[in-house]
Amino acid sequence: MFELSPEGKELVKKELARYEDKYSAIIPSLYQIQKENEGWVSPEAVDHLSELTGIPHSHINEVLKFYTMFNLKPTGKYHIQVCCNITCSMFQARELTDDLCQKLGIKEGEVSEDGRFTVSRVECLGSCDNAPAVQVNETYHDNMTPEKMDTLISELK
Amino acid sequence: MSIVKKENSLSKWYLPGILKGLGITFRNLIKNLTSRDEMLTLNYPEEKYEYGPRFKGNHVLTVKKDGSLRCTACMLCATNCPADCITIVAAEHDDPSVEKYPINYEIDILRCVFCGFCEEACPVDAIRMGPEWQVPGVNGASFINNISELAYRPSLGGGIKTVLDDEERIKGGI
Amino acid sequence: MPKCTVNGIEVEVKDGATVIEAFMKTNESIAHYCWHPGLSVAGVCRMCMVEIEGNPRLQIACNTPVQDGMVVYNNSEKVKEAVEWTLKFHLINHPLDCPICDQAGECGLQEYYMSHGSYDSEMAERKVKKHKVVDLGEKVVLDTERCILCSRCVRFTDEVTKTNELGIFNRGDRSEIGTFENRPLNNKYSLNTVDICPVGALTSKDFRFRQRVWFLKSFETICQGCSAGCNVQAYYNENGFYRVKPVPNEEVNGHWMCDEGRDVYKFANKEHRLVSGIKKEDSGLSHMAPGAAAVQLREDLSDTKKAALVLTGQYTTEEYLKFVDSFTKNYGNEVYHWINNPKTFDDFDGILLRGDKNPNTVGLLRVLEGKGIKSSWADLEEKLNSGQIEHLVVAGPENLAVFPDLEEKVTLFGQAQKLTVLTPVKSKFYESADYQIPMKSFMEKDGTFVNHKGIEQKLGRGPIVVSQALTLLDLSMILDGSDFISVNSASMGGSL
Amino acid sequence: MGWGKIRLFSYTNNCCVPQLERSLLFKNETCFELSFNSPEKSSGMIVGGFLNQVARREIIEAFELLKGPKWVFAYGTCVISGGVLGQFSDSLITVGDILPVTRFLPGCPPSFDAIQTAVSDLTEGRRESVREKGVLYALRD
Amino acid sequence: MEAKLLSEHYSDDSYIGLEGYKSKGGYAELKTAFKMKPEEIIEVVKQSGLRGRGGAGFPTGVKWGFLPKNGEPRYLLCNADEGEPGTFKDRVMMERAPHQLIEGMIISGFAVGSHKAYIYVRGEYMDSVRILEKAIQEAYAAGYLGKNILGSGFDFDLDVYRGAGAYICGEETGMISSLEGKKGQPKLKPPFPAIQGYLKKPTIVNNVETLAAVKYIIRDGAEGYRKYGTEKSAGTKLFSVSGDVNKPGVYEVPLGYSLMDLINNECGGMREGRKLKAVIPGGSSAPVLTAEETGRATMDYECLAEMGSMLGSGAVIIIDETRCMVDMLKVILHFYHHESCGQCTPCREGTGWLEKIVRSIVDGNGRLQDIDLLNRVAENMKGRTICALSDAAALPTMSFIQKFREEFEFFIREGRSQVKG
Repeated sequence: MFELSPEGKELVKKELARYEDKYSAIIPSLYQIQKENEGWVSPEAVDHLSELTGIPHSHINEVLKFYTMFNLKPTGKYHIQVCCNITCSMFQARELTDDLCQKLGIKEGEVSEDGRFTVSRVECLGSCDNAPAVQVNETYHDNMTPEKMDTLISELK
Repeated sequence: MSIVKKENSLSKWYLPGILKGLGITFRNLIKNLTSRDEMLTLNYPEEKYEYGPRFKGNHVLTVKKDGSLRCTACMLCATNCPADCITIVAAEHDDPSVEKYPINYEIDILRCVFCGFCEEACPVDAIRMGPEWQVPGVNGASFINNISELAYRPSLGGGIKTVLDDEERIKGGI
Repeated sequence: MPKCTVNGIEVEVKDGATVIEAFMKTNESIAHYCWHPGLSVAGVCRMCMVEIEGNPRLQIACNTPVQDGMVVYNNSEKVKEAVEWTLKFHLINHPLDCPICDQAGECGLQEYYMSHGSYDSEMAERKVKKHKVVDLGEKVVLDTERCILCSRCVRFTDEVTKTNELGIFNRGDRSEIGTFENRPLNNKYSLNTVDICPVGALTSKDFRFRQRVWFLKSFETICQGCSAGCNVQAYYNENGFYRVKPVPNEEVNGHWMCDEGRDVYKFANKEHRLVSGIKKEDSGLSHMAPGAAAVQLREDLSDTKKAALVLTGQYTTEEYLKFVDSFTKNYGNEVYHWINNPKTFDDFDGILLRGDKNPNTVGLLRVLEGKGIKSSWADLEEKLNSGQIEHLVVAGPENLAVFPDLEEKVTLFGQAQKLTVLTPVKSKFYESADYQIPMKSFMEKDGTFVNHKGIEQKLGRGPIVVSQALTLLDLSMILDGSDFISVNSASMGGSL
Repeated sequence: MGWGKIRLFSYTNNCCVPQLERSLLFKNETCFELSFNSPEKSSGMIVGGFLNQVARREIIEAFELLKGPKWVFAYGTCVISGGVLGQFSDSLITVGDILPVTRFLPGCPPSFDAIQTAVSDLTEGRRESVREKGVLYALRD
Repeated sequence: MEAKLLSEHYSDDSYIGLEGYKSKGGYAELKTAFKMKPEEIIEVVKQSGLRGRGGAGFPTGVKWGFLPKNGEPRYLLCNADEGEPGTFKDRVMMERAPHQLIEGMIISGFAVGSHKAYIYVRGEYMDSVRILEKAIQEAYAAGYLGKNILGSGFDFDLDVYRGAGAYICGEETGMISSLEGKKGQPKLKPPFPAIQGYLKKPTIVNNVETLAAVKYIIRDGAEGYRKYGTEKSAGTKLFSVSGDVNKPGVYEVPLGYSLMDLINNECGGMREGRKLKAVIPGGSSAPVLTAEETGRATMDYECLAEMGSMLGSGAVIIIDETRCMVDMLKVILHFYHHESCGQCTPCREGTGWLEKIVRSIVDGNGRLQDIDLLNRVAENMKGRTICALSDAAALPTMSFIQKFREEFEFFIREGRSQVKG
């Protein structure tokens, strides 16, 4: 059974009080659960959050499955999100993801054997001037080329 | 309708009419004797009369590749039948991709007029009118054909496979 | 009270009403899926497009408030093409399930396809595949591929039952209706979602694959499950009754109906019914025609002095009037009212379900007051224990599901020397009774039920399942001495 | 001609009339021949087409006049169970109600081979192969 | 020529902190604004002809005018959910000049009489959220936020709300539903947000750049602001230029500035001197312009509207000879199919259908009638839904087909792209 850490519960209480409508606290608390539950939100977590906040289960589940930044499957330690939108795909972002997946030997969305990496394609990250843009967990990496991607993979332990 | 008789000399005489008639008879006699295969008459029990390809005989319930009935119990044939002789009881199939199948499909042969409306109404080519003519039965013989009779009777050899099948339909994205 | 012209027809609607309500007032047809008179406006199916004079863009009728003097029409070319294309968008990912779908025959997509469809689907690509046969709860099955995401069921569980079990998960054309894992759709009104679902996505397990809709005929009557008196539509064909659906009626039940009421038809079917009159003789039970059993009951009753009558609230007011009248005339006014669940008698679950499970209790109490009979249940029990009652006539209930304590009540009644049970339904507890007389079910007779609010509602008469069964009217005629049942009172209409 | 052929008195209505007569056409050794006006000389009868009031009276009279084993063949659905026309009449009389039928020939019209096998089974004394099969009625509750 | 109004100090880092910002004229306009009456500020903004910079281009003054005049509490929301592909001006502004946005919001809040405001930032911009929260702490500490600001009796609370990755939350009512904790699905719009928006209260939603520009309108006055830009579309605009140019980035130019100059002067001309093929002037929902149209296009609302395109969020994507337009349309349609919120049927099914048709063309089994089928599907998707996402998917499709039809026909006939690259 998933259980939020005490500070996690504290944060959720603060969020509940912070907005006029308690439903607005769903997204911040889901972010907190995702941080504490190795990068994904499990159904038990939704159960737990529903008891904690009193919001009906189906409503939390609706919000969880609507937004793309909440992962429904366990992800690796580093979640490599490659933008494949207009400008980035003009600069071979899609080919970059294909050979990255080949190198790590996984398909998109899967976790590599050593549990470090998950590769996924995302929409525009708002950094088209230095395309192709890659976001790893929270930091942006710009003008990615296959070589720069290799060095990045080797650095991230 | 009145027939206008031609008033000419030939018809008054008796002999020419007879000779004309006998002429036709002998011509046919010689024709039949010389070319026997063109004769229309079948010597019946040996040479049987073959029915046309569209002959509407006993019903056949087609089967899928795995031998289960192609029919999904949608009752369209029972609705379209003018003689109201098809009764179907549907049941839930445990494989979700099949979902509904007939647990009991009966055609009352005594009521059926073999018009083929059910064959036209069926959306999935599950029922067809086979080539066998209807076997007569004694009073009291059960004329109500059920699934084992319609789909798996000995003459069908384990069920007639249907051309249209689910895998191709689903692969085709319909 | 703003006025507007709809397709050339002048309509007046109340303030704040939307254009679609104006359309509903006229008998102009307007295509709509997500709008439902009993629910809030979602405006997502985009079928109810109308053209408003002075507005170049098509507007949706369900959300546009009516302004005075507004000219609206939905039979112009532009609107026809818009509705045709919106229906095409509904259908491109819709599975070819009509042969196995229970809703075929009354499906919203089929109806509008016939009037608005374009008949040549240009969709050559692969359809989106989703979950089939999803088990939503004890009573409802879901098929997310057929679902057109009109969100009626989600709004129902949010607004009417306020239990919000249902939600639309994922996004775009991968969205699916569903419940959270361990929260099935099990509230007391879950089958209403099956009625309001315009397509075959939600189907009821009880009716699943049992009969095709176009083989059923229907008639309107009053539900007999409890004293709320909901108006219902019962569906039947030559094999009996198949299902019951609610009929909208503003003051009584709005658009909804509870799930227990939907099993009421089962007691009217032949397998539950008592078909012939039974008389207990020393040589065992002898079966006879109901009329003959009634005549023998009359002779039996004529030489008793202390006879009592127990009535439940399950019969119509006319029957009570006539029967109580003839009974008290002949056998003294010992009439008692059998309340099956005194503890939970007047609780109310906030929407429709009432504690009092008899449809005509108020009618019965009115008749008893009219006759000036005041009798409490206690002195019946006291009389029974002391054995003063020679012959007890019990007008038994029809809906056995709501009389759980039937067994000990019958043993209580057994203490009278002679016991007669008038019951539409057969039950093994009645074997000990001297006479069992089959009665007509509420589906087979006319009459009025008076619901808890005192509203009198007429029963509709459906097919007769047991043609010779009596009603209390016939029984009172027999008790008054006549041997032949007059034709006009009892079995009118074609029998099965 | 007609040695060894059973003579059947044929009484047919509506569309079965041409069907029955023409089914004998161009066939050499059929095991029966039809007579249309002398039931007393024929040993069995074949009844077809929808039975109206007149037909009911006449086939009973014809049946009494038959000699020999008095076989009755019910030819076609209309006479067996009313077929398409009988569905709407509520005073439906079928041949089974008024005559003891020896063989039912289902079909609309039954094929000639059916009559041939029915008659030849009877004349050559073969026992008709009754179809043995259980009748599966699984009525749901 | 590059008119530096908002982006004057983006290059120097001290502008991010409160001190650096105040040293360069920060929060000065706050005092002048508090001296004026709220109606005056709205009047000045209306006179200045400032139009929404987020994408719709609706005159800001008029939008503020819709608010009901009663004293009912109302909300001011800043739409920083920059989901439009090709747009990154808000990110640069929030990371380089957070206080500019905060001051703009305080002035706007004072003008519309709102005491509670949220900045809805998209989930991916973690650094912008951190920088904004730090700047808000500084503003609260310095007394520019909270109760009785600078003794003017006006109290104003500001908060940052982090979104979770949905392009649809860029739409006005989509963002309001997301803020209310529901799925970010747009609301039905006879009750417009100005009358009934966030928590059923009157709400004003403006883009980051619009709110920041209010500060400079107060500083220079309506005529001062009208100096830049044309008669109908006044003021300057931040353009996020990307694609096949030598120096992609954010450039602030007055409206009415010619597109060719923007490419050749500010952005250093085409990459490797290749020939220009097409330009997407206003983000992915703007219809594309051919090379010839780009020559005579000037960057303002009216001129682009005449050419059948739109200014939108000002994201200029330059496409050169070596790019294949069919593949480009496939990427755009995949984006809209993935981001459609699934509420309304024409958009939910239509975007999926469009993408599948173009993908079947790219996979080589396209049919010749697919091209006008694409056109008819797009035609019948447009204008039939609650929000404008179906138009944003339909308009580019129709423009791609109308202007690059032979490339689609070549692809269907040959089964490969006309462009070798």
